[in-house]
Amino acid sequence: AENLKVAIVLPGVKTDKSFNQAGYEGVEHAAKELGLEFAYSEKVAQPDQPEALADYARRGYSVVIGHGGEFQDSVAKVANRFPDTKFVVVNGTEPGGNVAIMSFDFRALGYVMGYVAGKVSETGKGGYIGAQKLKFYVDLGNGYAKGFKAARPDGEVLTAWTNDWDDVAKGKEAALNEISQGADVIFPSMDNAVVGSLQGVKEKGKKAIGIYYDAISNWPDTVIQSAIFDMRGALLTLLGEAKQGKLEGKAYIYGLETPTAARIGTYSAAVPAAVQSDAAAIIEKIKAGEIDVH
Amino acid sequence: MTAQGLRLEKISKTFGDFKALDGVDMTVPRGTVHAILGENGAGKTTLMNILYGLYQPDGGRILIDGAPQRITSPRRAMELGIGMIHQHLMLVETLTVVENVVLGLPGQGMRLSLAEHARKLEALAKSFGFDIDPHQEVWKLPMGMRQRVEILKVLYRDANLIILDEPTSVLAPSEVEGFLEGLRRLRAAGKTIIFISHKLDEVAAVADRVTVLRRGTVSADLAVAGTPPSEMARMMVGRDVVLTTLEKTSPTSDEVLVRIRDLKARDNRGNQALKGVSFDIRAGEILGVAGVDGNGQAELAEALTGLRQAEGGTVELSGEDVSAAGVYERRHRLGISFVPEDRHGTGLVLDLPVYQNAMIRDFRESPFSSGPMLRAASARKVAEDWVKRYDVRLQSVDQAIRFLSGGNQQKLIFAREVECRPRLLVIMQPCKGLDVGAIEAVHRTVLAERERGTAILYISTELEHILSVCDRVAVMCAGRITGIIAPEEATPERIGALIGGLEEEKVA
Amino acid sequence: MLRAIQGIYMLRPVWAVLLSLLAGAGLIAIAGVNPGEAYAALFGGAFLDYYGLASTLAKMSPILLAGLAVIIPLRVGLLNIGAEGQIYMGGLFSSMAALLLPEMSPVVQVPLCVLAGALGGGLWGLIPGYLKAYRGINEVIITILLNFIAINLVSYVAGGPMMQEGAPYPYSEEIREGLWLPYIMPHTDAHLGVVVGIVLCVVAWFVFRFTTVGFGLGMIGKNPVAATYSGIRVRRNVVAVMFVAGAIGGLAGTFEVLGLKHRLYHLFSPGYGFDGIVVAFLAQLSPLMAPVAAFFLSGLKVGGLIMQRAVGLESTVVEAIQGLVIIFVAASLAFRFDRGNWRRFLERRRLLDAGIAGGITNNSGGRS
Amino acid sequence: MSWAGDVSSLVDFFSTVLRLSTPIVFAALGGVLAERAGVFNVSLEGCILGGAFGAATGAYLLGTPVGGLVFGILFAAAIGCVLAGLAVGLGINQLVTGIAINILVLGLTSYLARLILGADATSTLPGFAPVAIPLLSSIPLIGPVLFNQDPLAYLMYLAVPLSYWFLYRTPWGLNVRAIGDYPVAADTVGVSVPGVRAICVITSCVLGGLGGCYLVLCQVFVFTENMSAGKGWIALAAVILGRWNPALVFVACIFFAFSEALQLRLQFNNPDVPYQLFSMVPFLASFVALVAFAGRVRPPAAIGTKYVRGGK
Ligand SMILES: Nc1ncnc2c1ncn2[C@@H]1O[C@H](COP(=O)(O)OP(=O)(O)OP(=O)(O)O)[C@@H](O)[C@H]1O
Ligand SMILES: Nc1ncnc2c1ncn2[C@@H]1O[C@H](COP(=O)(O)OP(=O)(O)OP(=O)(O)O)[C@@H](O)[C@H]1O
Ligand SMILES: [Mg+2]
Ligand SMILES: [Mg+2]
Repeated sequence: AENLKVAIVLPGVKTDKSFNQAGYEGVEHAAKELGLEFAYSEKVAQPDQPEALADYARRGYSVVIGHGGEFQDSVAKVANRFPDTKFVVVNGTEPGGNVAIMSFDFRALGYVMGYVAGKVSETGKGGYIGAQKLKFYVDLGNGYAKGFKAARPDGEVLTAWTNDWDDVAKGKEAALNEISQGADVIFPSMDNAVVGSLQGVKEKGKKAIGIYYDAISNWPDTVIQSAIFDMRGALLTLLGEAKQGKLEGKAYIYGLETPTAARIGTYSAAVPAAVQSDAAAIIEKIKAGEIDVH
Repeated sequence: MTAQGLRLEKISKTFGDFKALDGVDMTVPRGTVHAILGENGAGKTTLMNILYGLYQPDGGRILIDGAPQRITSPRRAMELGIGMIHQHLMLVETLTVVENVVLGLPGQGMRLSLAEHARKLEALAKSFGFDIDPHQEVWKLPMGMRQRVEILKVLYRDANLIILDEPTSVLAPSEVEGFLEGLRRLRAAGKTIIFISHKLDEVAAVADRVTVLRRGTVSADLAVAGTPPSEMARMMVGRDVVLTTLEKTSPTSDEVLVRIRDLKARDNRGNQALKGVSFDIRAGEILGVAGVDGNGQAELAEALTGLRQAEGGTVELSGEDVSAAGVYERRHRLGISFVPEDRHGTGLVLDLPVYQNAMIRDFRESPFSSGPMLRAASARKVAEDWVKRYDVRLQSVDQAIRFLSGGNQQKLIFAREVECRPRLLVIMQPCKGLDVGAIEAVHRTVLAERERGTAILYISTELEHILSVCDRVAVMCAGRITGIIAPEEATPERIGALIGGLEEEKVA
Repeated sequence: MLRAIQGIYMLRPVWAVLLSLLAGAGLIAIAGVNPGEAYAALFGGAFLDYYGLASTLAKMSPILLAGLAVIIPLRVGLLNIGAEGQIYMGGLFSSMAALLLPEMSPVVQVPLCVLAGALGGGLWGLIPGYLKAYRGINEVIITILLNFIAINLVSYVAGGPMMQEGAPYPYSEEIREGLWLPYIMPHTDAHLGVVVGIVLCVVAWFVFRFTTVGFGLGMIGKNPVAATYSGIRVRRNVVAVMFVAGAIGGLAGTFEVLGLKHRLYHLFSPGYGFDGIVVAFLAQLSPLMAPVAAFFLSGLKVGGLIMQRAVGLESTVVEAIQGLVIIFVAASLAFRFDRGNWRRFLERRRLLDAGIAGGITNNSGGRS
Repeated sequence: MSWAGDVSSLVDFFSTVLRLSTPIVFAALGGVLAERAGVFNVSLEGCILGGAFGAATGAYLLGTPVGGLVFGILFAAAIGCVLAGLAVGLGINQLVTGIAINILVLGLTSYLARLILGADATSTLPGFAPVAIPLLSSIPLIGPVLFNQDPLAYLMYLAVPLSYWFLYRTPWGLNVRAIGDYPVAADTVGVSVPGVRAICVITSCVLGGLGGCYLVLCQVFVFTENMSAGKGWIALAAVILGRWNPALVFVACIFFAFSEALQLRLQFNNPDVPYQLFSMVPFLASFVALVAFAGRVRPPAAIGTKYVRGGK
C-alpha cells in the first residue's frame, strides 16, 4: 500500500514536557515503528487551528490529529470538507463519520493514583492541581479523590486550578500552598507548570504523582508513582489500525486494560510492598469492572 | 592677530534648504559687553547655538584667544568657559532650583551634596542681589525668578564668556535695571558677555559694541557710544521704524461693553490668584493691565476667555451675564478673542501648516468649513489673504508654522483673532521676543481694532508699550487691581507704587 | 541621481524585509532546512495560494481592526494598550447577544450582535478614557490591567455559565448558522470582517482628513492646550475617542466569534491587540496604510504557519524571523530622508570631482 | 480565616508573597530606571525571558548557579543593547521596538534552548540554595520569611534602596531624572542624552534579566519556553502604580504579589467559587488601588519621545 501520511497539530510547544510533548513524541514514535510519514505544527493558536487541519488534509495527509479537546469543533467543521481524510481528536468528545476521538480512562488511573497516595500520605490530605477545569482533568481529579478516600476514608483531597498551563512559578506556588495546608502527596496535571509543582514538592520533602511519563526518572526522591497516559502506546495502536485501514469514526478510549497506552509507572521505595500489591489488586478489579470509579 | 577674546569667522549654517547663517564674522574682545541685534529669524540664536556647541556650523571657524576651537558639544563649550542662557528657559520644572543648578556640573563625584551647593548658591545669589529659595521646585516659581535661576546656573559654573539670549524678555521693568547692573558688574569682573536683545535702550545702556544681523549676514558692526537707537533699528529692519507713540484718537464710544465684578480664580497650584477684580471696558477702548509677571494677569485673561473656571464674580458682555459660558460659547457666540501669552504652547499647533493654524479659532464655521466638511482650498485662500494683509513673511501657507519666526507667528495669531470681528479682544504679552518692526506691526493692528470699536484688554509687563497704546492703565498686584489711571498721570513713581501694591484706589 | 536615491528610499521597507529575511535564513539553515524553499512556502503560501490568502484575510480582520483601535486614539495622543481586552469584551458581548437573546430574524439579530460587541469593547475603552479625562489616571496602566481582567472574565464565562454541557474545552454552545458572518471566499474561513475593517479604515481616514471633527481631534493630539483654547471640549472628546476605539477593538472580537469560531472560546485571541500596536506604528498612524501593514503582518503570521507545515520548521524559528522582520521594517521607517543634506552631499561631490579634474588641490574654502 | 491563625502558615504565605514579587520587583525597578530616563521599556517581558534563558544556559554549561547568573545578565544586557541601539540610537518608536524584541526573544530563546539544552531540558539545573542570615533569621515570623532566602532575594532587598539612592542622591540620578522630564535642558548643560538613555536602558534590561535569573536559579531550576508569562507587563503596571518611585514601586509589586498569593489561598478555601474570578483579583485590586489612591500622576514628560537636538 502507499505510504500513510500522518500529521498532528499541537496547540502548545512540543517541548512542554507534558501534554504537547507527549503527543509529538507519540506520533514520532508511531511513525518510526510503523514506517509512516509524519508532520507536525506546534503552537497553533485557536484561530489558526481549522486552517491548519484543513491544510494538512489538502496536502494529502490521510490521518490528521488535533491534539486536545479544543479541536473538537474545528475538526467537526473541517471534516466534512475532506471525507477521505481521517481526523482524530485527542481528548475529544464527539466521534462520528470520519472523526475518531482518542482519549484515556482518566478516572481509572486517577483512582489508582489516589489509592497509592492515600496509603502513603501521613497527614491524610492529598493535593490535586489542574490548570483549567476541562472535562478530562476534572475526571482525573475526581478519580484521584475517590481513590484517596478509598485508601483512607477520613482523608481529603485539596484541589487547585491555576488557570495557567505553563506558568512554572504559579505551579510551584500552588503546590506549596497545598502543602502548607497539610497536603503531602500532590498530583499536578498541567503542562509546563507541572515542573514547578514538582519542584515545590521536592523542596518541602513531600511526595508527588507524575503524569504522562514515568516521572520518577527525573524526580527520584519526590515522585512515588506516575499515571502514564502513554501517547506513544496509544497512538501506536491507533495509527496501527489506521495503517490497516481500520480506523473508524468512534471513540478510542484507552484504560488500564490496554497497558501499552495507559498504565502505572515505577514505584518509589517510599511505597510499601503491601500497598503495591493492594494497588495491583485494585487494578485488576477495575479491569474486571468490580470497582466503579465514576 | 593675537586677539584676547572670541572671534567668529565666516560661520554659515543651513537648515534643510534654508540658509540661516551665511558667512558671519564677529569679534568680541575680552572683558566687554557685545550686543547682537537683529530681526526675528535673523539667525542670532542659531549663531549662539553654534558657539555653544549645540549645532555644528556648515562652514567657518571659531577662535578663542586666537586658537581655533572645535566646539562639538555643550560640554566642550563649558570646558572652554562658555556659558549660555537660552532664549527659551532650559530648566527642568520638576526639579528644585539647586538641582537645576548642579545638573551636569562636572566634578561632583558620587554624592549629590545638595545642601552644600544650596549654601554656595545662596551666597552667590546674594552677591548679585537675587533673593531665591534654592529648595523650591522650579514650576512653582514665577517667570522672572526662573530667569534668575538660569543666570545663576551660568554664574555658578564660573563661565568667562557668557551668552545671554534675550534674557530680559520675561523680566519686569523694575527688574531690568538691576539685571543690567549685574551685567556691568560681571564685565568689571573681567567676564566677556554676548547680549542679545530686541530692546535698543538696554543695548544702549550696557553694551560696548553691537553686531547687527540681517537674514543671516552681518549688516553692521559698530560701537554703541555715539550710535542713536533709531539708527540701530534702521539697520536691523532695513527701513525707518516708528518707535514711540502711535497716533490715536479718543475713544469712539461711551458704551460699557465689558463689565467685570469681583472676579475670583485659583491658579494651577490651587492658590487664590485672582482675589476679586473689577473693571469696565468701553467699546473702542484699550485697557492696559500692568504689573510684575505672576500677579494674576494670566488667570484674569483665562477667566475672561473661559479657559479657567472662575470661582466667583461676574463677567458681563453688553449687559449679558456670560459667567457660565464655556470656551466655545465665549469665543463663538459672544465674540471674545484671545492672543495668549504662550504662542507656541497655547496659540498655535506648531506641527500644523500655516493655513490650518489660521483656522484654529473658527474651523467649524464658514469659510473654513461647510457643515461637517472642511474646506481646505478656501481656508488656504483666506490664509493667503491674511498673510498678504498682515505682512506675514513665509514661503508658503502649507509650511509648518513651527518654521516661522516669532514675529511672523504672532502676526498670524493676530490676524486670526481679529479677522473674526470680535467684541472683546484679550491680549497678553503680545510683544514678547518680537523685534521692533514686529512690535510696530502688532501695535498698528491693536489700534486699528480699537478704531473698529472693539473693547481691548492689553496685558503686558512692558510699561512702555502699555503707556504708548492704552487709554487707561490698570495695575495689578497680588491678585488685585491696585489702581486704574490715565497714561498721562502715570509717573514712574506712581506706577512703581501701584505695582508694589502700595496705593489702593477705587475702580474708576 | 537624487531621483534614484529617492526611489531606493521610498522602497525602504522592502529592503528591510529582504535584509531581515537574510538574517533569518541563517536560523533556517542551522535548523537544517533550505531557506529558499522555506521562504517560497512562506510568501507563496500566504499571498499566492488560494487557501493561504484566505487565511491571511481571515487573520487580517482582527489585526486590522485592532490596529485601527490603536491608531485612532494615538492620533489624539492616547496610547491604547487595551485592544486585547476590548477584543475579548467584544467577543463576550456579541456571543451573549447571539446565544442569550430570544431567537429573531437574522436581519435584526446580526446587527444587534455586532452592536453588542461594539458596545462591549466600547465600554472597555470608555473606562480608561473616562479615568484619563476626568481623573488624570494614566491610560496605559488601566488598559493593561483591563486586558487581564477581560481575559479572565471571558475565561470564566466560557468555562462556567456559558460553557457547553460536557464540552472538552471551555467554549460556549455554537451560534446558529443564520447569525454567521458571510464568507468572502468560498470553502475558506475568510469572512466579511476584513472588508468591514478596510471600510472603517477609509472612514477614519476620511474623518481625520476632511471633517471638522477630525481636525479637532488631530489638534487635541498635537497640542491639547491649543485645542482647549480653540473651544474644543477636550475631555469629552478623549472619552468619546476611547469609546470609539474600544468599539472598533470590540468589533475585532465580534467578528472572530461571528465570522470564524462561531462560539465563545476562552483565550480566543492570541495577542491580536498587541499586533494592533505593531500595525499602528508600521502604518505610521495612517488609517489608509493600516490595511497594508495589517495584510503584511497577517501574511507573515499565516506564512509562518504554512512554512512550518510545508517544510517542517519549528515554530521557534518562525517567531524569531517575525521579530526580526518587524524590527527591521520599523527601523527602516524611522529613517528620514533629508533632501537638503543629500543635495549638499552631491554638491560637494561635484566640487570634488571638478577639483580633481582641474588639478586644483589648494582649495581655500576651509573645512567641509 | 483558619490559616491566618498559625504562624507557620503565615510564614508560608508571606514567603509566597516574597517569591512571587521578586522577579516583578527586579523588572519594575528596571522599568523605573528606563522610564525615568524617558524610554518606555516594553521589552521587560523579553528581558525576563532572556535572563531566564541565559541563566539556564549558563548553569547548564558551566554547572554552577553563578555561571548562570553571569550568562543571564549578559543575555539581558545584549537585549538591552539592541533596544538602546534601536530606540535611543536610531530613534525608532519605543513601543514597536519593545514589542518586536519580545517576539524575537520568545522565538530565539526557544530556538536556542532546544538547540543547547535539548534533551536535558527536563533535568533540574544547579541553582542557589537559601542562605540563612545568622540572628536575623531566628526572629519569629520575619526571620524565616525575610532572612532565610536565596542570594538573589537579598540582592532584590538591596536593589530597592540602591535604585532609590541612585535616582535621588547621586548626580547621575539627577541627570536621569532631568533627561526624562526635559532632555533639552540636560543637553544644554552638557549631559549626553543618548548616552545616559542607553546606559539606563541596558541597566533596565539587566534588572529585568535578574528577574528571569531568579525564576530559573532560585525558584524552579529549569527553563521552559515563554516562562516569563506576562510578568513584564505586570511590572510595567507596577511602575506606574508606584509613580516612578523605586520605593513606591516596590510597595506596588508587593501589593500585587500579596493579592496573587491571597487569591491562591482564597481559591483553596472556596472551591465552589470559579477560579477565574480569583485570578482576576490581583488586577482588580490594582485597578481599585489606582482609581482610589492615585490621583493625577504625571509621568516623566519626555517618556516615549525621541530626542533630537535642535528639534525645537
Ligand atoms: N532647527 C531648525 N530647523 C529649521 N530651521 C531652523 C531651525 N532653527 C532655526 N531655524 C530657522 O533659522 C532662522 C534663524 O533662527 P534663529 O532662531 O537663529 O533666529 P533669531 O535671530 O534668534 O530670532 P528671534 O529674534 O525670533 O529669536 C529662522 O528662520 C528659523 O526659522
Ligand atoms: N454647548 C454648550 N452650551 C452651554 N454651556 C456649555 C456648552 N458646552 C459646555 N458648556 C458648559 O461650559 C463649561 C466648560 O466647558 P468646556 O468647554 O471647558 O468643557 P470641558 O471641561 O473641556 O469638557 P466637559 O464639559 O465635558 O468636562 C462646562 O461646565 C459646560 O457645562
Ligand atoms: Mg532667537
Ligand atoms: Mg468640564
